[in-house]
Amino acid sequence: MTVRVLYFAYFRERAGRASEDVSPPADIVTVARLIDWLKEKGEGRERAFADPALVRVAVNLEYVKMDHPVRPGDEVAFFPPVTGGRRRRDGNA
Amino acid sequence: MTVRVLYFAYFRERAGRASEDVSPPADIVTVARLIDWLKEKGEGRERAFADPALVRVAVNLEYVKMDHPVRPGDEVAFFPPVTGGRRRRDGNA
Amino acid sequence: MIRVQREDFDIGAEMARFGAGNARVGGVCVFVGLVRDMTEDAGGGRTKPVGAMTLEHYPGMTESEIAAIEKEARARWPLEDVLVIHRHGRLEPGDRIVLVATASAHREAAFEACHFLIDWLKTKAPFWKREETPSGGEWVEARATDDRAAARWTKTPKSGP
Amino acid sequence: MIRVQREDFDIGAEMARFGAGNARVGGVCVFVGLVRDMTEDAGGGRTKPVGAMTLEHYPGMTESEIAAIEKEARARWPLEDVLVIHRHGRLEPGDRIVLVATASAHREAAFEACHFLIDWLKTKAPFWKREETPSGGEWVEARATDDRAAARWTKTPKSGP
Repeated sequence: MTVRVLYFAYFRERAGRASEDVSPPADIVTVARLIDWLKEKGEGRERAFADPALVRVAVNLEYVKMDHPVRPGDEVAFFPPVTGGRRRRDGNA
Repeated sequence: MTVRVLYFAYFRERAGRASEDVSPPADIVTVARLIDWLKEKGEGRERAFADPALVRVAVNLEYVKMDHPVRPGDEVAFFPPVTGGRRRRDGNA
Repeated sequence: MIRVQREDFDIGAEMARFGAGNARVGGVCVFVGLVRDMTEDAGGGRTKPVGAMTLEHYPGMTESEIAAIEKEARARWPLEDVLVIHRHGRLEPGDRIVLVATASAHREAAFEACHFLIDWLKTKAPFWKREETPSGGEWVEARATDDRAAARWTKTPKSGP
Repeated sequence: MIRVQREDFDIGAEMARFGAGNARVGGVCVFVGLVRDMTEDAGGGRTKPVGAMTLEHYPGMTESEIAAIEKEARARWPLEDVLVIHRHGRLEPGDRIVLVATASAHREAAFEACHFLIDWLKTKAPFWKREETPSGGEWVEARATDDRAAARWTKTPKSGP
């Protein structure tokens, strides 16, 4: 299957890309499995997903949880908590 | 002494005037006494003050209570509760 | 700044000036009150059509009361700027009556102070509405909901109007 | 109406159109968020000067999230009109970021819905701020106070971001 993956904010910077089309094996059926699979691809992605508490996911433009299914053709976006606020996060960038 | 009396809203209509300069006797020393004295002058003023719960008073541009002193040269204004609201009062006008 | 005036105001022109050049301002809250074409009955909540209305006020006291309310708001919230414009005279449905604007570093302060200002204005500033209705003109009665709205800002029991 | 755009907006022009000709509207509440020139440290509340910032967003999801928030507001309050304009891209201190406007027959509904909309926007709409500081650029961290502000509108415990 092919899944379109998007990265925003410091996820984009850490992953070194804004998007990628990936074809994970058939047993990658949830968001959580997809994250584990992406981390194995290295290239900074494991750093993007380092703190699970700071990972937000949307599938096809809607917020979902980690156990949400991932299906062929889905657009899966990863990003940190949204920031209307002003405090700086230490140590990222 | 001379006191300037102002009437607003339906107080003005009932009293038949927007203002009057009055010279009450020396024993009229509070707002409450002044109201009693004005009511005796008739000419619709007693109707303006008919319901004490609906009488508001300002002396020299500040809200005061009925026991507030009245002194020569004061401006004493009488009016109903202010109406930012929308409900109509029945029976007045 | 406080203005009590017969003429209309231009929200865009006011907002262009308001808080201009002050980069400490993070949030501006504006409330504009307008004349509706319907009014509620004192009892049931039924609505009646309303034509124009006339807003009578007490020149001099109106300004000083609004100034006192502004002073109270500035004491309660950290405000960078406050603007109150209140019209008087004859107004028709759709016409603007009042504008209250607050500017603060924080949006909570801007919202709360703006809400406070309009609630207190409605119950303390000496304005009286006379509505033109199909059956003639009628003075508007003070609204219990306005008193309740203003009362929630009262920290300590106080006497007064 | 919802607009997500790079360019600035004109408050006066927007307000001239907003709720125009609808005499059921008794109150309009507007909130405008601006870029401040100072920011607070995560820990102490000390402030640091801020230069420009860049607001990144998720095109498509931003609009659908804001639409969902507007729908929620309309379900909770009797609103005659809603307008949300949110900018993205590079912004400097004093620049407008967001405008939220609500129109209702009653001022309480206008105030509460406007406040609700901005609180939920700040915690749910997919925007991320990167501030330019003397030490370089830094991504802004989510604010606990924003979460608390949004949480007070939650009627029932719900999962989500």
